[in-house]
Amino acid sequence: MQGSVRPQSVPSSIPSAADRPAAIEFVGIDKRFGANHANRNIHLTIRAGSIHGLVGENGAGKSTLMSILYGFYQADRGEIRVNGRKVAIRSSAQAIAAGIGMVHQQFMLVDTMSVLENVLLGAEGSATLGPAEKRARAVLARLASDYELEVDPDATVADLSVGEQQRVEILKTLYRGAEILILDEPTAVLTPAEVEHLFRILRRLQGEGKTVVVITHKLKEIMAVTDEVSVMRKGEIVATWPTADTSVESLAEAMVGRRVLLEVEKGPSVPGAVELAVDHLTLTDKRGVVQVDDVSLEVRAGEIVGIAGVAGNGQSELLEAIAGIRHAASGAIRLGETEITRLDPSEIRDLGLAHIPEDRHRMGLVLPFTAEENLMLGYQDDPRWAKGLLLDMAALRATAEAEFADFDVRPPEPAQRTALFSGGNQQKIILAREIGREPKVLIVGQPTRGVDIGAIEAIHRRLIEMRDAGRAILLVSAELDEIRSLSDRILCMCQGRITGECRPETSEAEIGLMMAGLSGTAAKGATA
Amino acid sequence: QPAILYDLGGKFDKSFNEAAYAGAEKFKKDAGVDYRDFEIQNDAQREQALRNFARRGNSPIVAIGFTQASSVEKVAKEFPNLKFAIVDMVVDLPNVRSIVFKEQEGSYLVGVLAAMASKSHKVGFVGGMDIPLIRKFACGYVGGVKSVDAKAEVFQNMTGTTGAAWNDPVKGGELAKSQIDRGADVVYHAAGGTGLGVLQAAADAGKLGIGVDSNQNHLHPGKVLTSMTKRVDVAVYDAFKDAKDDKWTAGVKVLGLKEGGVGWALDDHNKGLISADMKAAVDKAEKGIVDGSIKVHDYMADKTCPY
Amino acid sequence: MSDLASFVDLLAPVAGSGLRLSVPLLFARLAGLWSERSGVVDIGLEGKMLAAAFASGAGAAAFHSPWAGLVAGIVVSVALALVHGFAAITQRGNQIVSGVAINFLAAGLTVLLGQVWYGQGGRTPQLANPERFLGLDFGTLGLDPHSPLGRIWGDVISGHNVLTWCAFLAVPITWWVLWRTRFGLRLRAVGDNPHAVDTAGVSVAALRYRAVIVCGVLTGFAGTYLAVAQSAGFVRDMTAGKGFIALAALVFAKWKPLNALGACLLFGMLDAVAIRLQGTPLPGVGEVPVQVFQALPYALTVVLLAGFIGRSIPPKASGIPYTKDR
Amino acid sequence: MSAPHRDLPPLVDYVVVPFLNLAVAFLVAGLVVLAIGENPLQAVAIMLHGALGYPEGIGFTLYYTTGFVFTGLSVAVAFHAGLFNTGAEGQATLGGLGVALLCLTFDGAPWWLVLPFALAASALFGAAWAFVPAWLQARRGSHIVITTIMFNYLAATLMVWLLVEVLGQPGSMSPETKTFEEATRLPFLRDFLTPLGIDLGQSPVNPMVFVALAAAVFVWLLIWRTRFGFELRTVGQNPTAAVYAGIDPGGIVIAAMLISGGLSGLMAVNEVMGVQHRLLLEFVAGAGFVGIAVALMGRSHPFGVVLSAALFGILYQGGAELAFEKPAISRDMIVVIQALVILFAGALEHMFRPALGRLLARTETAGGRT
Ligand SMILES: Nc1ncnc2c1ncn2[C@@H]1O[C@H](COP(=O)(O)OP(=O)(O)OP(=O)(O)O)[C@@H](O)[C@H]1O
Ligand SMILES: Nc1ncnc2c1ncn2[C@@H]1O[C@H](COP(=O)(O)OP(=O)(O)OP(=O)(O)O)[C@@H](O)[C@H]1O
Ligand SMILES: [Mg+2]
Ligand SMILES: [Mg+2]
Repeated sequence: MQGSVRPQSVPSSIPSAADRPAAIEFVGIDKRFGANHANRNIHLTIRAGSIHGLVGENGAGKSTLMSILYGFYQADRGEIRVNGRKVAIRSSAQAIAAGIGMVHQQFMLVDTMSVLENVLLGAEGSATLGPAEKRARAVLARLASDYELEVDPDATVADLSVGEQQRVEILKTLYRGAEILILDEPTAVLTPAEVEHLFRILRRLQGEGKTVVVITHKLKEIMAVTDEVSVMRKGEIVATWPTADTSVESLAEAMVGRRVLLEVEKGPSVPGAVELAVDHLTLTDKRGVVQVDDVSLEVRAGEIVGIAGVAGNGQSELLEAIAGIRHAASGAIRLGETEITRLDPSEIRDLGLAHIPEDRHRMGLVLPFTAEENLMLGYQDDPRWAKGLLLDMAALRATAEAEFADFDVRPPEPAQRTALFSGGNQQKIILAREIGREPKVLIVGQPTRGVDIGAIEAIHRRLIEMRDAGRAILLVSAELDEIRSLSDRILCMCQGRITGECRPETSEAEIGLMMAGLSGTAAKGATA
Repeated sequence: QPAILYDLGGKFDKSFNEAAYAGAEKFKKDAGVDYRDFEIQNDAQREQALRNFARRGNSPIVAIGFTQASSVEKVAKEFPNLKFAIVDMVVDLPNVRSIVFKEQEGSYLVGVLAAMASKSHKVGFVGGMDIPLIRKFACGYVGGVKSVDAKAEVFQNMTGTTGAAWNDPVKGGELAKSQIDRGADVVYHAAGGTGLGVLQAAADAGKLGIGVDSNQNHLHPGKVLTSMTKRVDVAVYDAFKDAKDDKWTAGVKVLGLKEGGVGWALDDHNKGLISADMKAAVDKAEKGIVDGSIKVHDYMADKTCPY
Repeated sequence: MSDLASFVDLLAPVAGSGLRLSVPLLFARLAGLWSERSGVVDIGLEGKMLAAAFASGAGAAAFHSPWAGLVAGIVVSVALALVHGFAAITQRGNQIVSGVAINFLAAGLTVLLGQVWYGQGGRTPQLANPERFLGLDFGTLGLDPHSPLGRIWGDVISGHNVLTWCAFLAVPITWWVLWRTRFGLRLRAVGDNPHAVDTAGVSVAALRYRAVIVCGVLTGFAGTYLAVAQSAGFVRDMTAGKGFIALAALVFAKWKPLNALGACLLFGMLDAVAIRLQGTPLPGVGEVPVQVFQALPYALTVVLLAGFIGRSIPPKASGIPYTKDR
Repeated sequence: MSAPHRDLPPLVDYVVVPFLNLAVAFLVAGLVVLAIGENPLQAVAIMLHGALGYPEGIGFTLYYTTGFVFTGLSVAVAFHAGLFNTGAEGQATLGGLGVALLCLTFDGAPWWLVLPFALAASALFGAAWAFVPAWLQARRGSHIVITTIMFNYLAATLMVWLLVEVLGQPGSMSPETKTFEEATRLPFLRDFLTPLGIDLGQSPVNPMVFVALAAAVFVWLLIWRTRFGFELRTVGQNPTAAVYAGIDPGGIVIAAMLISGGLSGLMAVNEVMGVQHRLLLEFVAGAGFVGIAVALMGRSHPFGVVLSAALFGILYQGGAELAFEKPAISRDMIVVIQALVILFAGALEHMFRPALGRLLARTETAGGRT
């Protein structure tokens, strides 16, 4: 099995792209971070005018390699050739000058500034901003119409949706005249519609003769948009294939080094009593804008109810209201028989509700804490370690060791700082915390965002196990695939309202319509 | 070997610590005997420094400032064979000489001069911190002013509430300007380093300032009406000298006008400002105070100022 | 009319005094704004101001020119700013510790050097008028100096020295540079998200160094104003906490130059009002302890903060040393 | 570039690096001393001897350390909650008022009876002074740095008024209360130790030094071993996560500031009941601000705070001795030396790490080859 994936010795074996010249060549790139060997003797050719995919587990070294290309890190050894010429890239400025643009995993935008200012930053062209802004406006207008990259140049970045922010990032690189575009996990935070939009943009860029490198964990996307794909594992390039010659399964196997179960295996659900009931719930923000509008739903023991919807349509707020972080303007929430509408998060938790928040860095974890400390976040009153006034750290350590083994958190070191764990493992820590307590009801937001395929598999398996053990699960995800493969029932949400309910077999197109707030009643009627 | 311990303001505070320093320096020059000194940084060092001096056998040990009282009391008890002196406070021990001044008398005299020099019938006073000692200065001054011009207005301001108040010439200047804006044309200060700003502001505005402690007339010739002198220098000098000449006496020494402990300064820098009338009036007041016909109220007596 | 006249009589000097008191705050506040906008927190404003005051006092005395004083003040203040920059930017040290160190260093060195050089307990020699920045008299403009307009002109507007005008000019200049130039754009960006600046191919360190230098120049002005314009020489600890008040006011102003001007004038005016009211009996209450008025500016600041300012959010990256990794 | 400092072995990290930093600080200070015409080596010797060389000096060092431990802990606790408490000075001042009022009320009662109440009173007064800024921060979002600074000034103003108008002794020049009765004063450690043959001289170190150590242990327990401490650190590191975890950040902010203010307040027991035996103006003498440096240098860890408080104690006591011994070296020189220590051991602490890392790597590979 292990040997079944063999790295094909590169360029000549790819007939379709062979005639294209190389835009970028990595020759023997090597990079260490202290003891960590992030990139090992990388040889990789990226063809001009192609869309090249780069896949690999969390920590495989993808971002590092691209950051070296972008001048953010310096390679310890090896050289980089751009368009056949050896270049020394010691800073991002030199990369930009060489025609390379990068959209980072974490957006590099200044939140408090306008789109225009962000685009201008570093590429102003003149000492005062007046003429520069005028020029930039014109260029932005042209780029917007050429590539479907519409954003209001005067909007403040903080007010934009994630998809729009990404458009700003792409605009930044194009404004600088990038011919080679690197996108690091561009789709991790996008809705399906936004992903479609992004792919259209990428193809159009390719049509203009630009070269694109895309890093992603979503193998389907690789299949959908790339011409060639390279797989990294533990710092090495283990394979480069023309996309047409490969499949999702073989990519996954090459990444993880073993076979990966891509389909979620689950039996039929056996719904029991109603464990979570939301009754005509309405939420407003500080300014009185309605965020969740008269939502009613029920989740029964032993079922997973998925909420599909484009991010920002009230799902986050709904979850936060159930968890007690926000308080309802009207309506009621019940957990089993108990009304929890006015309770605070710790009281609700005590009643048996667990909450996996959608943003692990902002809400789910305290990154500077040790992993074991995060294991008690929200459960600091748990009698397992809350002994009198003091905390029993030994008990916590023991629990952490057991849970980390159970959930396969790597490395299994409870005393390590949480920030040092990869995203997937951080997510597993949250899972261990929230599931480990055998809650009656579990509400879950974006459980696999930015997580590699191996970890996704594990997380999905856990959620199904929970369901089969008779827990009630409410799942919010922007990944339609995830919703469809995990849920027993699907609710669609749009502008704070439930716009329809359907079964997981419903076609993607139909769900998409409901997510857009169209044909909701019809769909509801159909599934009722 | 004699020793001197300055208060928190430090050796060069342009005020009484500096006067003490001047006295000690004069003694060094005259007698050819060196002395030791120390500037404390915080309250705990008072006792520590006094004891350090005492252990080395320094005598007399002169402590400047009322804040030293309790430390002097303690250390003087521990070293009954050494001689101690304290300025501005009374410590009742057989080996301690306590030197206190009648600041109110000197202030009264400069008040008389201020009132006569003022054309606007408004004069000012700027103090450092609102503490009894400074109120004593202020009260005597008001008495002097009112004795000449019963209807005159006296503006009083205090600089601040922390030690910084003694070293804030900017605020001092601003306080003086504010008084000048209200019509004051003579401003007297009892505010240490802050007073430099007061005198500067008065000079800048073409008004008159009055110096304090040492003779500050030279700072702005022709712009400093006079200075209320408080002869801490003489007190220190005498303490050192008495000890050297075996004429040391313990007990309370009250230095007023009569004893030459306080007074007003007349020199080349301000003689153009003091008219014959003024000179006559202030001489008369001085005589009155010395012979007891004029009683200058001491704020400390009852913590009130009747003027 | 006479009501108006007496009202102006009362207020004009207070306003003038408030203006004078706000000048060093304004310089220091703008200095802090430059530094913190670039992401370098500076609680060493106090120390730099103090060092500049000393250097300018010494410089003006040595070369008999206030301008020499200004140059000396700026040079010394920039030198200290670079020490802070080295610690904060290159060495990625704790910026607050570095600021504290600079405050101590300035407090000690000024007096030490002053004592060694001049033997006056750390004071610099007293400056004669030609060695100082004196008020510029613009005449009366033909206004009757006792009319309300004349008083406003005379007490509030006229008679300020050149540094005062510099301070008020520095506000629009700061605004213009920060919001309307390339340098300003990058500087604001580096204070909010240095990663964005780095990936845009611009050096984070170079930007921050430049901001820190501007900060040094402005504290140089502030110190010079204290020693060579408002007073006639340096006195130990003469900044008396203005650097800290300036920082407070910076928060008050939410790191914006025009707000800073407002906050500054407000602080200056509060101080001036407190000075003016000291020792004045209050109607209905009678004589009030001076401490009540001395506490007034501080108490009012707290009240204003509680009631009207709301949350003030600093530049996101300020105080955090920049490293490429997370 | 990306990994600024190679991870160093603990011995190097915690011993060699700080030692190097201190050495450089003293080297630069030595240059200044040299410039003044004194012998720097002798100066260092005097300083170290003055601070650590004989029992009385140690006593003084401990006395200074005691105060700094309290204010340092105070600042550190607030730091852990994400708050920058610049008001330790004012809180300690008010703490002093609390102790003084208590001691004056029960003047003459034995100290061991008064002490527990004095501790409580000082902590209570200090906490009360921290309450308003804390409440304003928690509920109105007013910036705590400013409000606590303002409260320092307010405390100073209040003290002047109280000591001049209310508590001051009639007929006395000094704005200070009367001195407490002998019985009510804290004993000095020297009173216990002299019979045992240990001569602490006249040093003012008193039982509060133990209270300070206990406070450090208490803070350590509180921060790392209690639920409350966990919640406090959560609020400090990630307020959003705190809300998620069911913690009320506002409540924690207030509680943290009350504890912080209380710790500052305790500092006053050392000064007022232990050393000065009366309340006087500005008895805190900057210890509140030193506390900020102490907390930062101690990385806000209680034991780090104790160590850096001891360093400052040494600087204060050794500095005083040095200034006393060498008239040319004034108290301002001492301030300069303190500044250099803070600069090199605090702000520039990383300066030698990269070089040491390379050196170690080289010796390791060299060692590997042989
Ligand atoms: N700044 C850094 N300092 C130290 N080590 C680093 C740094 N950045 C990355 N690494 C190491 O390099 C390895 C590769 O990291 P990289 O971010 O390139 O992985 P990746 O493939 O992009 O993972 P992901 O899919 O999670 O984005 C990691 O295992 C990590 O240990
Ligand atoms: N600064 C760092 N120092 C040391 N190790 C690091 C550092 N950053 C990351 N790592 C290591 O890198 C590995 C994962 O890399 P990385 O951080 O890129 O994953 P990630 O970005 O969190 O995943 P995601 O794709 O969810 O964002 C982890 O095992 C972690 O130990
Ligand atoms: Mg990653
Ligand atoms: Mg990555």
